[in-house]
Amino acid sequence: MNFLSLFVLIPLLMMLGLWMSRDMKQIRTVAVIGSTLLLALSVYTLVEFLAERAAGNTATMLFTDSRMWYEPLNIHYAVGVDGVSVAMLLLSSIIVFAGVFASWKIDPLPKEFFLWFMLLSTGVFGFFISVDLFTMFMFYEVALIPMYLLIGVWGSGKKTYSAMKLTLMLMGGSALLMIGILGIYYQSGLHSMNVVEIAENGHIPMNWQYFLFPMTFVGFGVLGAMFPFHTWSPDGHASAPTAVSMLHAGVLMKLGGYGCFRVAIYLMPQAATELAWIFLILTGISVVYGAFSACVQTDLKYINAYSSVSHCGLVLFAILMLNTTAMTGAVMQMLSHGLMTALFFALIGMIYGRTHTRDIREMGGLMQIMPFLSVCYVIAGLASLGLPGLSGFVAEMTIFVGSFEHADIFRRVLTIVACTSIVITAVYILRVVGKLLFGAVQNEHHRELTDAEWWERLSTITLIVCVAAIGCFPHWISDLIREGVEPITNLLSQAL
Amino acid sequence: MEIPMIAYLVVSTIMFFAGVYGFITRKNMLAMLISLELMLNAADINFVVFNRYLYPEAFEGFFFTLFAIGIAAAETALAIAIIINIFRHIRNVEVRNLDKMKY
Amino acid sequence: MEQIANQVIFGLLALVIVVCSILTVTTRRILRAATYLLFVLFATAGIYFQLDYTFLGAVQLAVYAGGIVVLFVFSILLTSHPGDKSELLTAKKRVVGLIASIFGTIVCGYTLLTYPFFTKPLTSVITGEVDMKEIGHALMGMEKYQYLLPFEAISVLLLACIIGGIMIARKR
Amino acid sequence: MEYSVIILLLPLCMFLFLGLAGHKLSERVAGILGTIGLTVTTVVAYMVAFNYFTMPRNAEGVFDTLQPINLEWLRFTEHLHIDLGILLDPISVMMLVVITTVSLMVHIYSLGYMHGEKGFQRYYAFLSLFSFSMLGLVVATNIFQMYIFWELVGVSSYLLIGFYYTKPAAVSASKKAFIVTRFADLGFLIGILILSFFTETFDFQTLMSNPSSLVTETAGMTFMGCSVAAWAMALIFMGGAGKSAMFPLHIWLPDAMEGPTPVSALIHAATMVVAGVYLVARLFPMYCAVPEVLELITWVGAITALYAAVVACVQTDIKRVLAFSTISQIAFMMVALGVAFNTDLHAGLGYMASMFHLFTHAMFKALLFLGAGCIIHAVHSNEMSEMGNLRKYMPVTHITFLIACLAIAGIPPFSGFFSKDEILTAAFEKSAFWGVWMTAVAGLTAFYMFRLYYRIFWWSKPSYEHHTPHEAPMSMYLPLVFLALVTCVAGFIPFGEFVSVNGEAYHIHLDWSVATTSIIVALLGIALATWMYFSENTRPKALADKFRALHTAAYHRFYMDELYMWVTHKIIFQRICRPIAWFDRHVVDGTMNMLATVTNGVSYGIRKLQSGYIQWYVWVFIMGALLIAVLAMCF
Amino acid sequence: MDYSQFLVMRGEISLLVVFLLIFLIDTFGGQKSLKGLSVAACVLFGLHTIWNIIPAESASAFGGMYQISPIASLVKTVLNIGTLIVLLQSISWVDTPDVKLRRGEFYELLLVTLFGMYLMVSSGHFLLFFIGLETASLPMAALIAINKKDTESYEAGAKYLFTAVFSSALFLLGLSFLYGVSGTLYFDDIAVNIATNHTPLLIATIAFVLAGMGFKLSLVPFHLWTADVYQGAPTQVTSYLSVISKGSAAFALMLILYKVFSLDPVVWQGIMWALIVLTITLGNLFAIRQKNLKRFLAFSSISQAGYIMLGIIAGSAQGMTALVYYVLVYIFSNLAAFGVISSIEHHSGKVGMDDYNGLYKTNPKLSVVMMLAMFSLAGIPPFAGFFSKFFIFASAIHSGFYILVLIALLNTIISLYYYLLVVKAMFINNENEGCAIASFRSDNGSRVSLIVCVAGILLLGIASCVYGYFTDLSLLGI
Repeated sequence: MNFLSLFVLIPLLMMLGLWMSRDMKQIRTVAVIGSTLLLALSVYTLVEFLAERAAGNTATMLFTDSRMWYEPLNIHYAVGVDGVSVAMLLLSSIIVFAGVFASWKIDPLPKEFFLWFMLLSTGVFGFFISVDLFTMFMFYEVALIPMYLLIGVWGSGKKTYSAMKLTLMLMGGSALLMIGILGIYYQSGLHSMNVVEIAENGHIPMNWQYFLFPMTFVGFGVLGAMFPFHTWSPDGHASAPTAVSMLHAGVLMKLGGYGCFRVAIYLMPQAATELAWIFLILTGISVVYGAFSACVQTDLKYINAYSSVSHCGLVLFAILMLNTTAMTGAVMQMLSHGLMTALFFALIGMIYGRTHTRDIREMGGLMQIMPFLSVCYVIAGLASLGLPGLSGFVAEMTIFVGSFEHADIFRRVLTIVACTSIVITAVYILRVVGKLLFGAVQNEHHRELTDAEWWERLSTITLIVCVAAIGCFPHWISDLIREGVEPITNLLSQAL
Repeated sequence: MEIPMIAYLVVSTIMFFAGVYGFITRKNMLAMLISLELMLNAADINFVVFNRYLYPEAFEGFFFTLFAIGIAAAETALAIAIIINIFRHIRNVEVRNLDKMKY
Repeated sequence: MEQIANQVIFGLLALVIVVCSILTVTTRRILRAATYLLFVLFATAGIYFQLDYTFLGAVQLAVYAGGIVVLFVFSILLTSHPGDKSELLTAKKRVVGLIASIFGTIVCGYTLLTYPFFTKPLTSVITGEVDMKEIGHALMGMEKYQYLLPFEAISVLLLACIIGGIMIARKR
Repeated sequence: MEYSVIILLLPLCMFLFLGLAGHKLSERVAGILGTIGLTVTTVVAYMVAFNYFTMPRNAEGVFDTLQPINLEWLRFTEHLHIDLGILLDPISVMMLVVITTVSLMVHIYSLGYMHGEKGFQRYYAFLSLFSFSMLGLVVATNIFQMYIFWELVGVSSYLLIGFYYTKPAAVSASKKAFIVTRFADLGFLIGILILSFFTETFDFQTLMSNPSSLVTETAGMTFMGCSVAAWAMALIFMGGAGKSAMFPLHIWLPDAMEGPTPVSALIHAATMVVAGVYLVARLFPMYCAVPEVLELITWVGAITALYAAVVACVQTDIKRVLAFSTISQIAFMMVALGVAFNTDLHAGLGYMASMFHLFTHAMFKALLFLGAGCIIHAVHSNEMSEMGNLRKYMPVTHITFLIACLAIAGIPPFSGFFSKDEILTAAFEKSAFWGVWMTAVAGLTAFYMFRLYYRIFWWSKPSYEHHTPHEAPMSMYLPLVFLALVTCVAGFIPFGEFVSVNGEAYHIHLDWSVATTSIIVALLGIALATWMYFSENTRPKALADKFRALHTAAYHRFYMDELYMWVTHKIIFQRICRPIAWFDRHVVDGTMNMLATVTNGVSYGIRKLQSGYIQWYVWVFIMGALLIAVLAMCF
Repeated sequence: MDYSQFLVMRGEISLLVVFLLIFLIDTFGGQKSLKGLSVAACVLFGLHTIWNIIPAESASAFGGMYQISPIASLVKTVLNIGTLIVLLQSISWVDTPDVKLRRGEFYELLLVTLFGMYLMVSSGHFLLFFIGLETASLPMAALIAINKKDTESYEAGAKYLFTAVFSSALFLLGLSFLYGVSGTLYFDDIAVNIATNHTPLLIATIAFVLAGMGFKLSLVPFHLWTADVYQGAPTQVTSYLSVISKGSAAFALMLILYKVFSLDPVVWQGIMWALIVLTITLGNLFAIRQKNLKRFLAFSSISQAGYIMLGIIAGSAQGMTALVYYVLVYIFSNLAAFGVISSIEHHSGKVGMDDYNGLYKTNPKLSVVMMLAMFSLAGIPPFAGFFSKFFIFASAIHSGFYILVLIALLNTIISLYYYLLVVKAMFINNENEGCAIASFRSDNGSRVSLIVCVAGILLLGIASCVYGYFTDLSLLGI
């Protein structure tokens, strides 16, 4: 058992602890200790990882551990991390940490809430540490299903509809995914579920790749909110409780991108090269389409959800560009979007918790009433529209530079189209900021509202610090990710 | 000239599907059961005929028929018990009364 | 001569079976249906006799005609007044039944008629009826083509049906 | 000169400190702290400038380009990486001086002007942020660093314009400013992408070492009829045009006047808006490699200059007049760059002139804005109709304002005369057409500036019932005086010695034929203004009635805003965003919902299958079996 | 005469011993001993289960009429476990006044049907198989109608019986054709004799045999009785019917197809392909609208049968393993659901889905069990249902049925929908005003059974040894 398994173990132990807790105080204690431990663990992983790399270990995956699980199918419980997964683990633990504080006063049924929340986290962490297709897929689904209850019980608005839609659409994606995974398993000729092994030694016949690549890519793409399979996102996010939106938009949607990257492209580089254009068009549409849709929404969460569609579209878009720079950018964008969208949702949740409305037409001038939250919102907005010094900028620039490395006119034009999203993003972000925070106070009752409490401050500040850290000092994270991306691009260049 | 085997088969087939017709159309549960006997009987004839004409070395069809007759008796008995039970409750044995559960 | 007699007898039996089968399922009087069934069963027993399976014919008569039909008659008398006619079938129901049965007849007839059976002449293998001793051995033996196990098994089945039947039919 | 890093770090630290802890400090402490910070920065900048220009020239008679610091910030590929560093060459050093000077003046001035405003600390934090970004922009060692700071100045501008965030006008102005410049930056970004892809570098020095690399790399490649190199450079220019408010991307600047006046002075007059000019100057050798883009720049500049000047003549809001004047003056600089060429010192006169004008304009325009700030401070209005005869109440402001007006009108010996004269000379060098055009614009400049001047300080005395205007406090007029002094003497700086197209020393000499013409034209403009506005009369109104159409159009800025409004609201918002949102809800999502509805409907429709009748069940049973048999036989 | 051959039938013998003991207690025991009958039945059956837990060696007796293999013996154990759970769940139910009179018969009939299933699973001759089939279905009709005063119960009994005898008549016709084609009824001999036969008669035979088995498995279009019977039968019987009867039939069908029609699988694979698609889809479509939970689970079990068939169509040892494993998991999941339903029905008489609104507030433990069962049925990890689904899909994919698996997977979305409806009712909906199910403590038998089920749901997937063990056994041959 190497220490990576702790990522799964800690949430599970937390669930046990939560199950035994009697009152709110104990629940909070368990949640805080657990999420802090996770955060510490991911930082430890990062440090160890960097040390190991510095010591010259060039294996694709580090800290690997593989235990036979299902021998007849050669399924292993196999863990291991590369730069990309380390980054993702870091992201997840940060957001879980922030999420715990954002749901400090969750009501009703706090115990159950945290139990489900931790099950969700288990899935997320498990997914990122797995290198076995089966375990990966299993954790993927583990992460999906708690969403239903989390939204259904603790959500708001038309929560049952949204929860059902979200769950069913994501399950639809995972149905395709299962075909893809099984197909890969049986066609690679290796009798192995290990991702690295299949990538390095497997030979999936070309005609099968044509079938399996779209399956896998769309399967993960649904979770990555790829057009036209994104419609679960606005409703789902709008109805979800704060911490769940945070974790879902922040981390869960990244599972899609990560999966496309780790499974679809890594294992089927030839098909990826040949079929990329179809999905480039779709994701390109996502990018612009999401941004345009966000411009006319009036519900804060819808705006952010569509913005997520746009940004996550950019992730997939960049992944499909299939070169080191763009893919690095994609992963950075995952990180960046994860953090800032979590920040957004946290803030929206906090504002909603006070004003009980998310309609921007019914609010205004919040800057005068809750300056802390408003300033944080502005920062989140600036991060979202790609202000240098915050994380969005470095990610987007890496993507654009990377995407532009292609010599063909098709990809260039698409890149330029995608670039326009930075303008549209500015439009809708500033529209919200202008209506919501600035101007005169719309509703006089709002004047009695209070600013953030300490747990809310802690939650948001954590995220802001991370957003700024990535934005100001991008090189270490970029190097970390690049190192994880390179094996894949090497395979791609062999495929060409 | 011997009687061709197929003649027996045709007879049994007609008998079987007459039973099917009865089973589907009769309203009285007992009549349905009677139709059912026709069907079982038809299958029995097939066994016997195949045994006699094609594989007379062993008596598989023969014994199958023997046992099938026994089973038919058993199921008739059980069915009649159930029908009697129904009759006790609703005072008739019309099958269309059994439609409480649907959709 | 014997052949012709056989053919005539078969023709008669076949006619009885076909006609009575159809009458069984079409007559409106339930007691008549039971009676027609009895004729069919007799005719079937006749066929068994004709095929030299006299033991089987006897069982057919005893169990079916003697046992089952009597059971039917009793329960018919129990559940309805003699002479009751059931009302006419709706056309729809009749058509539906006809579709199924004619379709089935065609399918089965087609498959049977097209199948290349290699019939052996009846007389060439065994003549006369099956030896009762042989039947007894087969019924009680444990080798291949012997049926001790099914015999035991059906006993359990019959016991269960008795239990079930009693349970359902008794008053309490 | 590693210590030059202080220039960047100090404002950044000030920003972080004031931003995070500002609200804990008192107003006074925060303001003074910010000012001290910037004073130190200014001193350091002057030291850098002094040290740099006293450095011996190298063998080619050029000041060495220095990179005291250059750190890799983000690596994209082997060749492409964003560095953060400091690049010192004549124009960046000159810009350092300009920015720190104006910024310091504004800091001091704001102590008085912003006194008592809510969010005073925040204001100083933003000022520091802006100073940091702008300084970072000018010392950028590579084009991506420039882009980074370019965005940062955009944001600080956004924050400062929207400083009065409770005022809807300010909020929408800030939004407009940001989005319009963002749109321009899109071009900039794409330009960078193209440029960097072909030249495989972001670094200015590498680019300058072989300015034609882009052209050679993209030889033969065209897109929509123009060469790719031209596209790249034109797109980069688009970024500059957006920041520098060139026509038709100028619309944000007049609205930006909603911000506090010192901010307008700093950002929207002296520093940020000249970033576009600076960008073109920075990449000038590369522009020379694609002359068609230079042509474009000239045209854009010339049209903007004329347009803005015409509009300025009829505006009634004094800050707007100044804003259009700024646009017009920046366009002068652009034209100067457009008509220049880097073959030799002579052909490159426009380059030097442009930089020179940038320098002088920064000073006198800041002066004008600060002066306007004093006036607004005194009368609590921006409208000309509320003013008049103010010379009595505000003598210092009056004098300094007059000096600035003379400078911008191009009357010797004030600084504007010298720089503008060089520009006109350069324009005439290129062709008489441009010379005449620009001279005409210069005349217009003199006219509208003096219209403004007379309208504020002379005209007639309106009734100042509620309060009597009074001179501004010392913290406000001291900067005015200082800038006025600079304006008086700056023209005599031998600017060409420091900055020229290829770095060699260039001795400025006046071309008297051009100078005379321009002075005469300027005087004519002033005379006309005097005739119309010296004292209250009906001549302006009569003229306006006579040229009603022109006047109305000009007053409405030739309906450019309306056009934009129409495009953004009617086309983009109503015709694109709404349909897309509708499509998303009703078609894409509708399809998903329809799947569910159809499934449910089918489920409802087939419920009769489960009819509850045994005989039906059996019928299905037997038909199923038979059909399966038949189908299996068929296949 | 070699009576030692009976020793091969260890499982059947011990089951009959249990049956006889109960029969004796029932017949001759006093009132007092009858009270302990339910517990005695559980204990005796538990002993029987343990006695047979070690799988038998492959063996053949009675001239090939009876055949046992490790995997068949394992299936019996699986059925035993399921039956034991059902027995546990019925402890309190058989003591209700209505059923009290007939509890002896209940256990006897139950055990006899199980005996019939044993025969189906390990027969090598169609006669024995047919007797097993009838033994499994005729007493079942009596069981279904055991609540004979209840309209729904006798209606269900009649429906079941009539459909059963009809299907067995058709099955018999098919068998007679098969006999005509092959000349024998021994599985192994038939397989040899029909090896290269492709005539319409054989195809019709296969169709009729599949129809006969399809009735037991409730495959569409032979499924129409299912919902009514499940609804009408007493819950305990329904649960028995839905898991044990179905599981045994699935294995028996596989046995026939693998042993008898193994040499030319194309025909039956084609038929199965269509049946699976129909079964899964129609089962799901009907399940969506159901409001009665028993009826709802009936349709759910129809679609589950479709998934089980995926293991058969694979036609490999892997498919066999997956099938048995699936059945095991299905037993635990479905019995957990039925356990909750019967518990609630026992205490409040409610079986409607709307009655379950807000159940979590009053009976949190039961709702959690129900939720786990639903998730497991829907195939959500980390519960066992996910693993069984995955393996069964894997086996089908391995044999190349990509499109079929895709259709099945898309159907899982619909199934997830209705399983979530139950979860939604319990956790999300607000309780009905005034008529919410009151909080109660279920009896010990149900508690034990539910704990066993939950343990199964939680552990079967994680503990890979189970699947590995199944694989080892199935590789030893059928």
